[in-house]
Amino acid sequence: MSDSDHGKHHILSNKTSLTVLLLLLVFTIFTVAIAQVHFGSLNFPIAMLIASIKAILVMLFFMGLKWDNNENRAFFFGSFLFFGFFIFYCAVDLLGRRADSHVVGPILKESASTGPQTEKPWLSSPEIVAHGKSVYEKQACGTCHGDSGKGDGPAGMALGARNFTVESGWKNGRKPSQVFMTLTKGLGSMPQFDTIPAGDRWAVTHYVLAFGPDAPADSDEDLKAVGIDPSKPGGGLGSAEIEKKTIPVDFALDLYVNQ
Amino acid sequence: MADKVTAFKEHHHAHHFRNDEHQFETAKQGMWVFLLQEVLFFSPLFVGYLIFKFMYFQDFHDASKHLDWVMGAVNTVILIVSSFTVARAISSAQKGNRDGVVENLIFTFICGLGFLIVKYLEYSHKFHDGLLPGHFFSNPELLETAPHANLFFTFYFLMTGLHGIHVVGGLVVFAWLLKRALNNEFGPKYYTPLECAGLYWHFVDLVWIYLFPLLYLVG
Amino acid sequence: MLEMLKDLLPTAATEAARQWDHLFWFLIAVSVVFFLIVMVPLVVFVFKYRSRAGRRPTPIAHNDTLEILWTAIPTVILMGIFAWGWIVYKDLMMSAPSNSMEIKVMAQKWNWTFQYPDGRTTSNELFVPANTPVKLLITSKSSDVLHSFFVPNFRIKKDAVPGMYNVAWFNSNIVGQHIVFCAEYCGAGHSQMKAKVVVLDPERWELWQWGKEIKLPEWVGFGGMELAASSSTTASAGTETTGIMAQNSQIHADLMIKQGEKVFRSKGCIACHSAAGDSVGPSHQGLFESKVLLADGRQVVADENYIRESIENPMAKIRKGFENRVMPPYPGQLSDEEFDALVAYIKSNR
Amino acid sequence: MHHSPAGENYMSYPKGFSTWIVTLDHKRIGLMYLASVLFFFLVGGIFALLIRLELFAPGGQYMTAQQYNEFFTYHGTIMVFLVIIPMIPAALGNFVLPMMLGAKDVAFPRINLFSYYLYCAGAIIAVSTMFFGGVDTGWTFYTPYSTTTATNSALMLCAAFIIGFSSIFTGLNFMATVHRLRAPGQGWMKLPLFVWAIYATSIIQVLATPVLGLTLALIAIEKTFGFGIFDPALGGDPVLFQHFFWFYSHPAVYIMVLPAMGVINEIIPTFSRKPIFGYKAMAGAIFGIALVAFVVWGHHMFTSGQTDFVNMLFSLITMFVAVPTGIKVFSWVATMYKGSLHFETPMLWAQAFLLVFVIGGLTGVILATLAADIHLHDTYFVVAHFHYVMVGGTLMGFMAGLHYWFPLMFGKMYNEFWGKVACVIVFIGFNLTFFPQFIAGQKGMPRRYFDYIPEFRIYNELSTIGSALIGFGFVIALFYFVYALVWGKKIVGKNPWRALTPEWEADCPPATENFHHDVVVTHGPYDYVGERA
Repeated sequence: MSDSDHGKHHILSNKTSLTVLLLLLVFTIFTVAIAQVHFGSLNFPIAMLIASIKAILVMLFFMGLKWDNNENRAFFFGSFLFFGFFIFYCAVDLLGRRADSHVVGPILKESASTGPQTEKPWLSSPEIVAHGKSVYEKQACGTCHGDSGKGDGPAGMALGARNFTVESGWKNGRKPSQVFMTLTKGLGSMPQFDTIPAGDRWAVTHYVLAFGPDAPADSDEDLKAVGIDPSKPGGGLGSAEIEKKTIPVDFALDLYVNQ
Repeated sequence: MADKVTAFKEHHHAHHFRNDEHQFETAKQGMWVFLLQEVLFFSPLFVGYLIFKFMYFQDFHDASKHLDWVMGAVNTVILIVSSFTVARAISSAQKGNRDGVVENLIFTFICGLGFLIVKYLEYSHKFHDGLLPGHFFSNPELLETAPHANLFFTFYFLMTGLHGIHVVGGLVVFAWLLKRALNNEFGPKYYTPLECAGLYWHFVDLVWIYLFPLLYLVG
Repeated sequence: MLEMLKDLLPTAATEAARQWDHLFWFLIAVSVVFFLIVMVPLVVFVFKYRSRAGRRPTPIAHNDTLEILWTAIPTVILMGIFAWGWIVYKDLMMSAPSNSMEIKVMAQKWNWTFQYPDGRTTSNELFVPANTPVKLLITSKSSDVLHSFFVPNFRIKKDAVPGMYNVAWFNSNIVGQHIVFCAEYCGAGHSQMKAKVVVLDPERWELWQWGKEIKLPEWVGFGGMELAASSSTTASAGTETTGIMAQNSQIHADLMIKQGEKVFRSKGCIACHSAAGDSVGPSHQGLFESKVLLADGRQVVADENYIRESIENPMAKIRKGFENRVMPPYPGQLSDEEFDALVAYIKSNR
Repeated sequence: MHHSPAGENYMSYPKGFSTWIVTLDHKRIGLMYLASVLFFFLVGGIFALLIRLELFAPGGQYMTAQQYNEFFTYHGTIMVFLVIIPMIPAALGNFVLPMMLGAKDVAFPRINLFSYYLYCAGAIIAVSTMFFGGVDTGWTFYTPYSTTTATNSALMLCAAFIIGFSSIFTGLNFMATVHRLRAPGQGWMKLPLFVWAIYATSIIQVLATPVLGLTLALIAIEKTFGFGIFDPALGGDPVLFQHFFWFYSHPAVYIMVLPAMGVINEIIPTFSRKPIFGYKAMAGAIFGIALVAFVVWGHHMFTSGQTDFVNMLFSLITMFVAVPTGIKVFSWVATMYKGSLHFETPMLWAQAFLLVFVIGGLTGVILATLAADIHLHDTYFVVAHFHYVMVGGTLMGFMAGLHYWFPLMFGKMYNEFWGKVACVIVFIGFNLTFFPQFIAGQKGMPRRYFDYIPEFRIYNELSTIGSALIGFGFVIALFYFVYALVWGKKIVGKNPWRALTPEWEADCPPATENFHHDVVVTHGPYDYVGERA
């Protein structure tokens, strides 16, 4: 235990501090100059080397590590060791990932709805409601909205899931097109179900509305308001939201198989 | 100028230390442990930046071209000079030259302010160009060529911002030390606060020495 | 005794699970042995050396041989344990066999969606044939949270991380329903987020593919039918997917290739890329899944993501020898259908 | 406050409530930490009992899923940040460490008080989140859940940030104290092993906690301002968050268990009247564990999509943690060999610690095995493992230390009979609570489940009964401690356990300046030889 009685503290002479200052300025200019020259992937190590030289200069002279005891030196350089552990593992993991592990583009390919195909899916019919029931169960909507649509599902109570049997309080309105859009875009803690085929979403919409008193019908303006063109088959949405130029391959496929 | 002998305030060591030297060594060691912790405090940002730099090499390269390296270089020079003046302040205190301490502290304070002003100019330039982090990123040109440029600016603002907070912290400490230096507290017998503030300031300069090339030059 | 031990673990429905059980019981055995090594002397000392009148403690401060022994031996045993753990992981859990059926698993707040190779999707129910390796590409919806696909009977678990595909695989030989849990905390519905892997024998697998209603087999592990792994069943099921599904996807593939060629021409790719060989741009002959050398020396596998990236942002990965060629980027101009068709076309140029 | 008047001790002199608020005396700060830690232990314990109550039977009986998630989040956060990390270093360590070095106080008394007030500020903010929207992210704050949840996780992140700095400053203080304020003649090889353990813990605190501080700040920024490095939509990576989080949190579990090992190192030699077996190996083992702690964090992420090479590397190096731990356990048992064993309450808790910590350690080896962890990760097997090491290890170590230094701290003796009764009840309750969870976990019951399938019912019923027993055991301890404080019989003279470490040279309770004479260390901390045995 360094029990030096009132040991002389090292006093940094003006000369050394000036030389260190000049050296640091020279290295700064040097590192800026060298960075302009394009060495490709070599630039990075060079810049880090120069920065480290400047850092060691500051540590040894300005911070006095040159004349300090070993404990403080061990502390400071020890911290860089742990920084080394930290960056080694993170870099090896994140940069070592398989090339194809990064998700690019949509996850699921759009697939055709397995339910009945109709020109105007925004009009309800018993088959659509029946199909809606099977989609409702498959997608486990009951987790929040409850199996009988009262919004009493185990996860639903805390999140205030919509009770379909009640007529009032529908934020986006109770018209089929509006409910369809809520299902597609999501609302508050209700996630968006845009990966479910549009046909199935229409079916769930009608099934859900069937819980409560019969829903008001959509007028053309309502449809246009949410981006549905009543003249086109399926409301111009086809099987995916974005406007389609060519016939969707799956749709063509169904025609081909059914012939 | 003649070293006029100033009567420095009497300072006696705390009761649980054997003598002034013992207290000085302990305080300095405590400061070094604090710097140890600061290295690790900055480390996640450096680790994150380096990893994403190699993951999105091209995007980060294009994005870093939008940084003004001239301002960065000016800031580097400012901080190096302020490191120099802090070291001079400490050696003046050791030699008992009270005016030297005061002058150097003032000069360091001004350098710190200068650094913040240059930083403010840079930030306003970025705000103007839409080079902002995360969702706020709206620079038209980079949006096409470099989809991950917003991540570069997230790191840019986080690293320089955290460093800036440390600079502000340093300025507050120097203001406090200036007040104490003005009523002759720091002399050859007692200058521990100056020594610790100096170590802290050199550390802040060290961080910038690494930040400058990483972000501005080889980004 | 073995019977009682068996139901302390879920039913082992795959080869990997059985290997896992051997490893697990070995670890338990080692733990019990070490527990006794520590506890038996402890109990003996507690009674033998408890303080009594005239009891003189003998001051033994250390014993080098003993200390060396109880450092070296545990290290050796631990290395053994690590090695066995690594072998089981590498052989049976890490990389899926090449001929496995690929299924995309998408997790979202509180249900699972599975998509089969032919584009069909089911939610919360994964139908697979018995004795067939199934590779799962697990991810979470982009705006969603972490989930984790955990099938106790198969001893597999992989996190569903948004923005990243994680791979897990299994080859179950027990027909029945195997429960799937979500093992990464994901909010209010975390404990409701259950699904099931329905492993079907070949007959039911045929029926299901034709979309016919089938009688679901019972639950496994919590009650399930053990399919004797006799050679007969495994041979017939085999690896190629028989039945309508195969025809289905074959028609689908031909149509896609024709569609892909049309896109290849209409988008102007034909101007610079030709199947004959490199021209203005690199040739796409035999490109798919081949190793591609980049300008900066990196080597990348030319898979779907590489192709999509080269189309949308060509400057990201420039091929060696084509540094100064400039390809216009096509960000977002290709719909998903067109892109899939294009990939099918490029794939067909093996 | 150089010399307190005769007959006064640190609690009575200087008088007045305000002197406690601004005290710089490490003993008073230690007491204040002890009171706060025990209070939050009670609060965390209540949340634990609520969780166990709900899990008694499948299906939601007493609360909704959201409330359950908030309860286990508060149980985890309060127990980790407010109880188990400061428990031994700040509460017992603050009191005992300077005295073990024969010093008058810690190196930086003002920083010591500042870190206590940081702890209080963080604790108040953490508890206030209950009234401002609650938190349901779990104590691990995994993104993207923590950055997209509607609950008030940002405020809890600020609280944890502040408490982190309290822990850093305590670590900084103790490092400087151990380096600079050792008694004359007390070389590094004459230091009590408790000082070694607290010193190693301080190094981990100073090195690991800042990373947590910044990581939590990053998620708070990402949640409130929308820009961050963990959101995949912005190019970030949630797995990187897990790396940053576990880089702190695995060393943190050693911040929790090393001090408990330090306490056991003090108690077993004293009550066996025998020198500790292999002093150098024990000190080396403490440092071995502290160093390896920093390179093994990946074993929390085997199934998170980490690349296989890194999985293998982490599994390999995690195995090396078991070697120094094994050395320590074997040495403790070897210390009792041919000793003269006295089984007062501290020694009873130490035996409980040994029994339970061995099971915790061995199941840790099982979880470190790469293939085994794939099935067992995020199940109740892991929950049982870390409770065996945390509750079994740190909490029982703390109870042993509290009973051991109770006469020194308060100058009064607790009731020996009730002390043993409480220890036995907690031990039985503990095993009844957590051993069935091992079996539920290996059968595949995932953790943090509000509702579970009927197959796991029997294990959860046993576990809930066990948890009630633990609660009952600690209520007994509360009674006899309060009774002892108020009506307990005063200690006559010094050093009731006839220990050899320097802190017992002070009177019970010590004067404000600890010792009336200058402590000079002449013999080793455990030289129970000849007449000292």
